[in-house]
Amino acid sequence: MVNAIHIISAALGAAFLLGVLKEEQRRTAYAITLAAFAFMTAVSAGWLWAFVMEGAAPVEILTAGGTPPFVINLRMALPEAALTLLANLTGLLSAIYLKEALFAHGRRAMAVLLIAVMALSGIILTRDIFNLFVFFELTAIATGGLILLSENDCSLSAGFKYLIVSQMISVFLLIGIIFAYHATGTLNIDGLATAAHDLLQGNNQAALGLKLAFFLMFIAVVAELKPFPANGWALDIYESAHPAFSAIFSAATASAFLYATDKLLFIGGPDWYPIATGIGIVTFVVSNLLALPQTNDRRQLGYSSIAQTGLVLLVLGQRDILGEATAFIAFGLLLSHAVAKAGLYWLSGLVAERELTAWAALRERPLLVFAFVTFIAMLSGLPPFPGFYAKWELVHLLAGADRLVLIALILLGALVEAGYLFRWFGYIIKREAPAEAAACTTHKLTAVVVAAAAGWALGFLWGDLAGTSFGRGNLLLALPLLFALGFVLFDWLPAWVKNTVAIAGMLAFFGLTYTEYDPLRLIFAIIILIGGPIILLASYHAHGRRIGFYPAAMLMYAGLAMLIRATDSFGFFAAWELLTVGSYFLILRGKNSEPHALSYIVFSLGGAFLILTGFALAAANVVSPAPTFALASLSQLEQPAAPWIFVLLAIGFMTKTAAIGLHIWLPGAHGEAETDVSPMVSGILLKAGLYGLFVLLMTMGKQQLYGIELTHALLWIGALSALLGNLMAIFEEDAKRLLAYSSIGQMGYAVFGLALMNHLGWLMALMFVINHYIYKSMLFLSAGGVAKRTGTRDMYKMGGLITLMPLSFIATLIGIIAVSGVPPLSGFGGRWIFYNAILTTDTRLPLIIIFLAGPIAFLYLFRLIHTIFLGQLKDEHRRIKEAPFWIILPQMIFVALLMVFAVVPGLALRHVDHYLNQFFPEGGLNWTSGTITSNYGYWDPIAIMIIGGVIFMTLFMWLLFVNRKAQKVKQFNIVFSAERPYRPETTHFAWNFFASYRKALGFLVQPFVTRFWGAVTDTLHTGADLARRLYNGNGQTYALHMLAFVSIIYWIYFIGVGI
Amino acid sequence: MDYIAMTTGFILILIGLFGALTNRNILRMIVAFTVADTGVNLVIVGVGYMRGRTAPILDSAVAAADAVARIIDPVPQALVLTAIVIGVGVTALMLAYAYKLYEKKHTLDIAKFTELKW
Amino acid sequence: MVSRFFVLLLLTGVGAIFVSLMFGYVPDNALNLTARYYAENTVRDTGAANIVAAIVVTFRGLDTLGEVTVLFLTAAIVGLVLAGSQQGRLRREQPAPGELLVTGTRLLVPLTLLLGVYVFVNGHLTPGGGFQGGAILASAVLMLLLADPLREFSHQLISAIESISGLVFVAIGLLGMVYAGGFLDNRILPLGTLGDLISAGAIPVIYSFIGLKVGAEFSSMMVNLSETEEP
Amino acid sequence: MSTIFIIMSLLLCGAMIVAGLMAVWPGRNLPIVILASGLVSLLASVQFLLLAAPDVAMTEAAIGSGLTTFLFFFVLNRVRKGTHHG
Repeated sequence: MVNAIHIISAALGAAFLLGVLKEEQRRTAYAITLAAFAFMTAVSAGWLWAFVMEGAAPVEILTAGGTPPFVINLRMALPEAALTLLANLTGLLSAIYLKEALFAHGRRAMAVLLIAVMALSGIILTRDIFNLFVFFELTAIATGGLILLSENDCSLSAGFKYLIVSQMISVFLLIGIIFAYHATGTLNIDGLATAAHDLLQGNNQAALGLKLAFFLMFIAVVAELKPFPANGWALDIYESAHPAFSAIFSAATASAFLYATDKLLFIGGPDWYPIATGIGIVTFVVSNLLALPQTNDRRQLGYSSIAQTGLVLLVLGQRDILGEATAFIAFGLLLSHAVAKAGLYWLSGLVAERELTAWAALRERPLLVFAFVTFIAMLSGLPPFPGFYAKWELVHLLAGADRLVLIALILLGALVEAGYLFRWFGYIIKREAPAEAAACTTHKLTAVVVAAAAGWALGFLWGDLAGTSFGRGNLLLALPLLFALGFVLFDWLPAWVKNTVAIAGMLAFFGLTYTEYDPLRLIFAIIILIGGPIILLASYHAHGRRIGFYPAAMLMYAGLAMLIRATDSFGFFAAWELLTVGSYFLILRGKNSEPHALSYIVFSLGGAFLILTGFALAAANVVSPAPTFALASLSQLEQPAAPWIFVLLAIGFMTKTAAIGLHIWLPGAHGEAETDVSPMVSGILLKAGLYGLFVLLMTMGKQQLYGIELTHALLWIGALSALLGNLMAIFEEDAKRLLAYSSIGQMGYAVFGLALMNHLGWLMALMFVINHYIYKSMLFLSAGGVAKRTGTRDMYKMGGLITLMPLSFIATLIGIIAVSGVPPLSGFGGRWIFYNAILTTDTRLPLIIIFLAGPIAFLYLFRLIHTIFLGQLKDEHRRIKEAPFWIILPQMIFVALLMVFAVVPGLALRHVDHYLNQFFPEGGLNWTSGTITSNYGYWDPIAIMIIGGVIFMTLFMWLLFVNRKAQKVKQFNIVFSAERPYRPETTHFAWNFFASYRKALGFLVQPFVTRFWGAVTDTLHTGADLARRLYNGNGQTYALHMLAFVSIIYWIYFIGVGI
Repeated sequence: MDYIAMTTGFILILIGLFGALTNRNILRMIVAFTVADTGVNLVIVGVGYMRGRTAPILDSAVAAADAVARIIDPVPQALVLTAIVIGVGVTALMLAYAYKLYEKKHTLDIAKFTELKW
Repeated sequence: MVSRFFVLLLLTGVGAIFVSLMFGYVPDNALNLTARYYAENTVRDTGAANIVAAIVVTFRGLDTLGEVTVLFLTAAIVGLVLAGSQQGRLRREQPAPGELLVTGTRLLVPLTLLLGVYVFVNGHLTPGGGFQGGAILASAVLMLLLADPLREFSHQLISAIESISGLVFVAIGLLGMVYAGGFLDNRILPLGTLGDLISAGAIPVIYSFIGLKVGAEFSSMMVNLSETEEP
Repeated sequence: MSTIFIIMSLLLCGAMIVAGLMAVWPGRNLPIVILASGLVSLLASVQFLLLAAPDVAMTEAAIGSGLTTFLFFFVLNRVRKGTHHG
C-alpha cells in the first residue's frame, strides 16, 4: 500500500510545483492539479479496499523516526480511509467542475484548492492535537481563499466573517491545547485520552484544569461544525461561494470536522456525550425549521448541511447506547449527506437563477432530475439509501434506551427537511421553466453523475452491511425494486413497450409467488399484481415516451408487492417508504397537483415516522428480541408499551387510508392526478393502509389505553370518516374530487369494519377492499375519460353525454350501483355483510352514524349520472367522441368483474372466511352452494341477480314505453331576459346542486381540519421567519453569537452539572 | 512569573476580543485580533515556564547530560513558534480582505457588509 | 449601548473560564514525560543543540511543514485577492525618497541579508532559525520597497524561490522515509558533533530552505500589498 | 535576581496591558492603534526573553511586531489615500 502520508506530500509537492510554472502555463498547471487529486484519491481508495476487502490492520504512520507522543503520528484505519477518500474524491470532482474558474484564476487558485483538500485529509489522519490545530488553520485560510473563486461579489464579506470567527476559534483551541498539554504532558490524542481518563478519576484541581482545557478544545472544534446559533457565517459562505467550493465545504470539510469532534469525544469520554447530543439536536431541528421560509437555493442547502452535521453530531453523542452501531449509523448519515449535498451544490451551478423555483430549468433533462431525486431521497433518509438504514438503527437503539424525546425531535426535524426538499422537487417538475435551460458542460455533468452513482453504490453497500451486521435484507437485491429501477435505465423506450413490460412483469411476479400467500394476503396480492395491470391497460392510451411515469408507478407497485410479502418490521417499513415515494412521484405528475403532492408526501412521511417509532418501541419491548423482529411478534407485546405502539402504528396507517383529520391531502392528490393514475392511487394504494391495519389488528388485537378501548376509538374514526367523507363529496362540483372524497368515506367503512373486531366485520372490510378497488378504479377511469374529452372536470359544465359516451355511461352506472350497495351487484354483498356485521356490535352511536352515511353516498353518486350523462348536451360538446379505447377497455373488464363477483362472491371470500376462523372462530358465514348464511339471515347472490335483473328490465321497459311519446326539448328553447349573470355557472341547475343540504349540514364540512393543518404550517413558517432574523449579516454579530454559544455551553455544562 | 505572564496573556485576549467586538472598523478589528493573538502566545509560553531553569538550548552552560534538570519545557515554545507564524498568515489574509472590501464599498465599516443574511 | 454591555457581559463569562483555568493550573516541578524525552534524547536523535529547533524541524516537522504551507497559502491568496487590483503600477510623480534612505538601504540590505542567512543557518545551535531568518530576509526586501516604492520585483523569481524551497522541504521529508526512520527524519545526513555548524543531520538544510521560503513568502505578501492600485 | 525579573516582568505586563488598551480603545487614530499593537508584540517579545524563550522572542520581534506592523501600514496607506481621493 502507498503510505498515507503521500496524500499530504503529493498535494504539497504539486502545490509547490505549481509555483514554479509560469502564469501562462495554465493547462499544465491544471493537469498537475488533477493528477495530484487523482493520486490522492487512489491512495485513499487503495487503503479502503485493503481494509474492507483484505481485512488489513490499521496502520500508524510515524514521522521523524520516533514514537508518539514524542513525534507526530498519523493513523490510517477504516474510518480514515473512507473519509479521506470522500475528501479527495470531492476535491477531484470539484477540481474537474471548477475547470473554468481555475483557468481564470490561475495556478495560485489551484494550489489553494490542493492544499485545502490536503488539510482536510490531515485533519482526518492526524493523531496529534496541535497538528490538528495546524490543519484547522490551513483549512480556514484555504477556505478564505477559495471563497473568492465565486462570481458572487458578496462572497468577499462572507469570507471575512469566516475569518473573524476562525480567529476566535483558534484562540480557544490554542488555550485549550496548551492547558491540556500542561495537565497531561502529551499532545498525542490517544495519550491525552488515557491521561485524561486517569486524571479525571480524582476530582482535584488538576482535573478541573483539564476539564476546562478540554471544554475549550471541544467547543472550538464543535464551533467549526456550525452549531446553532453560532453559524451565520457558514450560511453566508454557503450562499455566496462557488458551488463547487460549497460542495467541498459541505461534504468534505464538515466530515473532517466531525471526525475531529469524534477524536475529541474520544479524549473527553462519556461526560461530553450529552453536550454533543444537545448541540446536535438543537442544531438539527432549528436549522431545518429555519430553512423552511428560505427561497435562495444555496442558502437553503446551507441550512440543510448544517442540520445534517448536527444530526451526525447527535449520533456521536449517543455513542453510549449506540455502541457498535455508531459507525454504521454515523457513516450512513454522513455519507448520505456528503454525497447528496455535493451533488446538489454541483447541480446548483447548472442553474442560472438563485430562486428555488428557477430549478425548473432542470426539468427538460431527465438525467439531472434523476440525480436530483437521488440526492433528496438520500437526504430524506429514504430507502434504499444509507440514511434509511442508519435512521432505522438509530431510532431502534434510541427506543431501546427509552430516549423518546430525542426520537421525536429527530423525526420532527427530518420531516421538516423532507418537506422543504420535496417542495423544491415540486418546483422543478411543476414551475414554469426559465427561458434558458440548464447549461451544462460535460465536465460539470461528470461531477453530478458520479455523485448520483456513488449514492446508489453506497445504498447497495449499506444494504449489504445491514445484512451482515444486523440481519436486515439488502433492499437493492429485492426483485420488485430492481424491476422498478430497471425502468429508470430504459426510460428512453416508447411508452407502449414499457407498459407491456410492466404488465408482463407484474403478472409474472404474481405467477412466481402466488403459492406463498395466505388467503388474506392473496386478496391484496391479486389486487396489486393483477388489478394493477388491468389499470395499466389504460396507460396504453399515452403516446410518446412518458418519461418518469413508469419508474414512479413501478416503484409504487414494487413497494406494495414488498409490503404484503414482508414478514419482518424492517421489510415492511422499507416497502412502506418505497410505495410512498413512488406514489408521490406519480401523484406529482398531475397538472395542478404540486401542492397536493407535497401535502401527500408530508403526511405520508409523518405517518411513516410514526410507524417507524412504533416498530422501534415494539422491537424494544418484544419479549424475546431477535435480530430481525417478525411482524407476528407484535402479538407478544404487553402493557404498558403495547397500547402506545398500537396508537402510533394505527395513526401511521391511517395517514394512508386518509382517516378524517389526516385526510386533507387526499382530494387534491387523487383528484388532480392523471387519468390512469387516479385509479392506481385510489383503487390500489389506499389498500396499503388497510393492509397495515389488518396486520396491526391481527397481531395486537384489542388494546386499552387509560381505560379506552382503542378499537372503539377506531370505530368512531371509521364512522366519522364515512359520514364526513360522504358529506364533503356531495358538495363537490369536480367529478374526480367527488370520487376522491367518496374514497375517504369508503375507507371509513373499511376501518369501521376492521374495528368491529369480529368475523363479519373483517369480512366486510375485505369486501370493501375488493369492491372499492373495482368500482373506484372504474369510476375514476370513466370520469377521467370524460374529463379528457370535455376538457373539464366540473360536472355542471357537462351534461347529456349519454349518447356520445355510452360505454363510459355504462361503466359509471354499474359503478354507482355497486358503490351504493343496491342489489344486485357486489356492493350489495358488501352491504349485506356490513349490516350483518354492525348488528354484532353493541356500540350504538357510531352505528347510527354509519347508517346515516349510507344514503348520503347515494346523493353524490346520483349526481355522476344525472349531471354528466343525463340532461342537456352542451353545445361545445356536440362533437366529442367516446373515451379512448384503452381507457374504456379496463372499465369493461371491471364491469365484467363486478358481475362475476356479484354472482359468485365465494370465489374470493370463502377462503378468507375460513382463514379468519383462526382469529374469530365465532360468527363465520356458512357457504353452501349458491347461498350464504349468517346468524341473521341468508344471501343468495344468484337469485338476487336474477330477481334484480328482472326488476330492472321491467322498469326499463316500462320507462321506454311511457317515454315513447315524450317531446324533446332543445337546449336553447328557453327565453332569457334581463342581464347576463356575472357568473354564468350559477344559473346551471346542477351547480351547487345540494345547496339546500348545505344549509343544514354545511357546518359539518367546514374545512376545520384543513385550517388546522394550515395554521400549523403557518406557525412554523412565521416562527422560522422571525428566528432567522438572528442572522443579521453583520460579522460582528456572528462573532458575538459565537461568544454567546461558548458561554452558554460553559454555563450549562459546568454550572448545570455542578462541578 | 508564569502566573504574571498568563494573567497578562488572558487580559490581552479579553482586551483583544473586546476590541474586535466593539470596533466597527475592519482594520481596528484586525488590530484587536493581533493583540489577542499576542495574548495567546504569552499564555502558552507562560504555561511552559518553570522557575529557576534556563532556555532549552544546550551549550557550554547547559550540558546535554544535566539538561533534564536545567531546562524548561521546550514544547510550548515550539508550539508558539508555529502559532505566531500562523497568526501572521491569518492577519495578512484578513488585511488583504480588508483592502478588497474597502475597494468594493469605500468603507471599512463592518456593519455595511450585510448583503447576506437570514 | 446595549451591544457593548452585552459584549462585556459575555467577556465576563469568558473571563470566568480563564480564571477557573488558572485556578486549575498546577505548576510543574519537573519536566513532564514529553519534555523529559526531548531533554534526554534530542542530542542522540537529532544532534541539535537548540532543542526547540530540533522539535520544530524534526519531531514536530509536520507542523512546520503545515506552517510554511500556511504562509505559502497566505501569499497565494493575498496574490489572488489582490489580483484584480494590480492593473499596472501608478506612474505618477512621487517625491523622491531621501538620499539618506537610499544610501542607508544600499548599505543595510546586504548586511541584513547576511544576518538573515546567519540566523537560519545556525538555527540548530542558537536561538533563531528559518522563520526568524526568513523574516529578516523579508525585511531587506521591505527596505528596498521603502527606499523605492516603484521598484519592480520579479514575482516570478520570488515565486520560484518559494516553490523550490517548498519542494526541497517535501523532498527531504520523503528522503527521510527512504533512508531513515520516517517522513522528515533528519538522520539522512550524518549527525556530526554537537555544536558544529555542519551537524544535526538535515536540520540546517531544512531550516535554510524554510528561511528562504519564509523570506520569499513574506516578500511576496508585501510586494503584492504595496503594488495594489489605489482605489 | 529573580526579584528583579519579577519586577521587570510586572512592569512589562503593565505596559503591555496599557498598550493593548490603547490598541483597541475606540476613537484613537489608526496609526496609533497599529503602533500600539506593535508595541504589545515588542513588549511581549521582551517578556518571552524573561521567560527563557529566546526563539519565541526573536520570532515575535521579527514577525509579530515587525512585519505585521508594516503589513498594516501598507494597507492603511492604500485605504487612507483612497479616502482622501474619494
